[in-house]
Amino acid sequence: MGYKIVLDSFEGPLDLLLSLIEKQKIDIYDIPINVITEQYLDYIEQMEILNLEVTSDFLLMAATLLQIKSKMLLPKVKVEAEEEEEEDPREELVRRLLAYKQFKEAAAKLRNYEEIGLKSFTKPQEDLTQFEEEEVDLGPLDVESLFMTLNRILNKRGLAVEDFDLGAIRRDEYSVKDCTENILRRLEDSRTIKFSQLLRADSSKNEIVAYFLSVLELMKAKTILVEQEYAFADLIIRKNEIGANY
Amino acid sequence: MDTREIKSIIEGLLFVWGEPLSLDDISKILKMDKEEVKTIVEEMCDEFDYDRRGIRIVKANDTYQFSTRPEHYDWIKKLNHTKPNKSLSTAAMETLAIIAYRQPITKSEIDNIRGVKSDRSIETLIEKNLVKELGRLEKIGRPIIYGTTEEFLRLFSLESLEDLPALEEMVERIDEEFGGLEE
Amino acid sequence: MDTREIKSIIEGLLFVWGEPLSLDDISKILKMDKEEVKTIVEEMCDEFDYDRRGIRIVKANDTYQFSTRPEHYDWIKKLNHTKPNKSLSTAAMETLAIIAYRQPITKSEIDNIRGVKSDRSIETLIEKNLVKELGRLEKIGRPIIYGTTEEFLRLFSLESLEDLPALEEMVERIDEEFGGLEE
Repeated sequence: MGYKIVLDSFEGPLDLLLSLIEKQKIDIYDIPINVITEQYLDYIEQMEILNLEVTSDFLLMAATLLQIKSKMLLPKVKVEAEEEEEEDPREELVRRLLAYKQFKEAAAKLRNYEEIGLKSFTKPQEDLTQFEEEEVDLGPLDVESLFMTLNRILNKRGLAVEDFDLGAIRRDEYSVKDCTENILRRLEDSRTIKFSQLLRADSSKNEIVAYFLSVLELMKAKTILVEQEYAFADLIIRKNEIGANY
Repeated sequence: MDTREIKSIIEGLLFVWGEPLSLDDISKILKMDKEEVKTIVEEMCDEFDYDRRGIRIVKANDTYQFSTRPEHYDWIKKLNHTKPNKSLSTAAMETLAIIAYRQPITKSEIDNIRGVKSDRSIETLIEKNLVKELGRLEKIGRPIIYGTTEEFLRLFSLESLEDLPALEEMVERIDEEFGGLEE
Repeated sequence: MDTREIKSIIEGLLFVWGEPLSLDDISKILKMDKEEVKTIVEEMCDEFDYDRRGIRIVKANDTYQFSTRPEHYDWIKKLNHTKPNKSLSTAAMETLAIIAYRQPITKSEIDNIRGVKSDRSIETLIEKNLVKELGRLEKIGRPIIYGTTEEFLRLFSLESLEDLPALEEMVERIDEEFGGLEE
């Protein structure tokens, strides 16, 4: 039934009242409260007949209307001069109706704006990670955050702090095995190398020691021959072409 | 740099950023005075409209964002790339109108004006990022106060809250009308 | 529809689509002949270039895509800069922490500890002068070894590397302070 849809379409009691007033072209500033109250109660009855949920808001308004109606019936009481003038019992209701009407109309206008807005599309942001890490402005940094970070990695990767021992790693990096392999590889490329060529200006003590031990090992294995022109001179390393049994 | 080049760079920035980009950010990137940049961007907005470009610049509170033209909606929806946006329910729209014009406003004030509870509508509006909590009022119950977002301005194509359509001036008349009732 | 309007619609389509859009698709949407559309899009490409627009149209195999101008790269990458709170990325910070503690260290060792590639992070750290190459390790591949710089000490307010708090202590302290918070 079409009626139900109409019934259903009110946003609340104020909306319903406004519609009743507008339908009958009643002056909102002079509401015939008897007529309107009757129609309003009729409507509520209809809702109940149709099993529509009548919310407390609608019932509260019904009570308000009945109260105004009864106040209008009372003879005007003379008030004492210093007291405020008596209010029209309808005034508060009219005020509310007008305020509501105002926003209902504003909502209708905004609906047009919305319609336009919903018809335009934006685009997602481009992937900005391509620029990341390049434009970093570094202020003072916090040592604590550095360690928090490290701690997080260790936890995440299941590494123990002991595995992260500084000295162990350094020894590892300059193992005699690595150094030995390196010396042999370098001897593939050139007949002789100087010990100093194995090192860099900032070579650590560990590294120097590792290379020296390698040289000794290789000499022992007769893989290389080492010469020294004079004491403290550079060691000249060459491959031992005959006795190689490394 | 000539103005044309600046406009070209701003076009690139707005394109890549996609989201609303503030005048502040543009000025910082270009290392230019804000007022100067503002003049240029406003000029761009007009040019985009005048040239009937397929992209328009949506302004809101000194932010700028590229978007397609509403009048091309029927063409663009053929790309089938996004679900059409849903419009607000009447209840939500009423609530939004009240918040927009009366912000900052509490829920009970909204309820009073509408004559019904507005909890659900407010929730929807917050979900859609059209309304946000502004804080709490320092009075009994410390009620939350609400206001509209920048996204609201953008969706409704308003540069600022001042661009809201004028309310019908009816409330003012009340006092006149009722003033005469009492003798 | 006049050509101008068609161009405007195509601009909207390319803007929203983002990915390469084929001539076929554009023609279907516009219900126009492919050759005709092609002529119009080619014209647009030229106009975008001629007008020194911030967006250009990249053509490939009868597809078209919007992109920024390569010559604006330096401006556009600053968009990343506008993000608040921009410090070192987590990746860079992780890499830096590992290098600080385990220097001299090779990239593959860093990768192993982090479980991900660290090339970009190391690059960034070198660019920011927090990390430097110490030399090469004389083993297969002659990997570069890395260590921290003076600048690193300065930014972290350390007098020397020995001032780095002991890792064991740190872990204990974190456990105390954050107890249950850390998973």
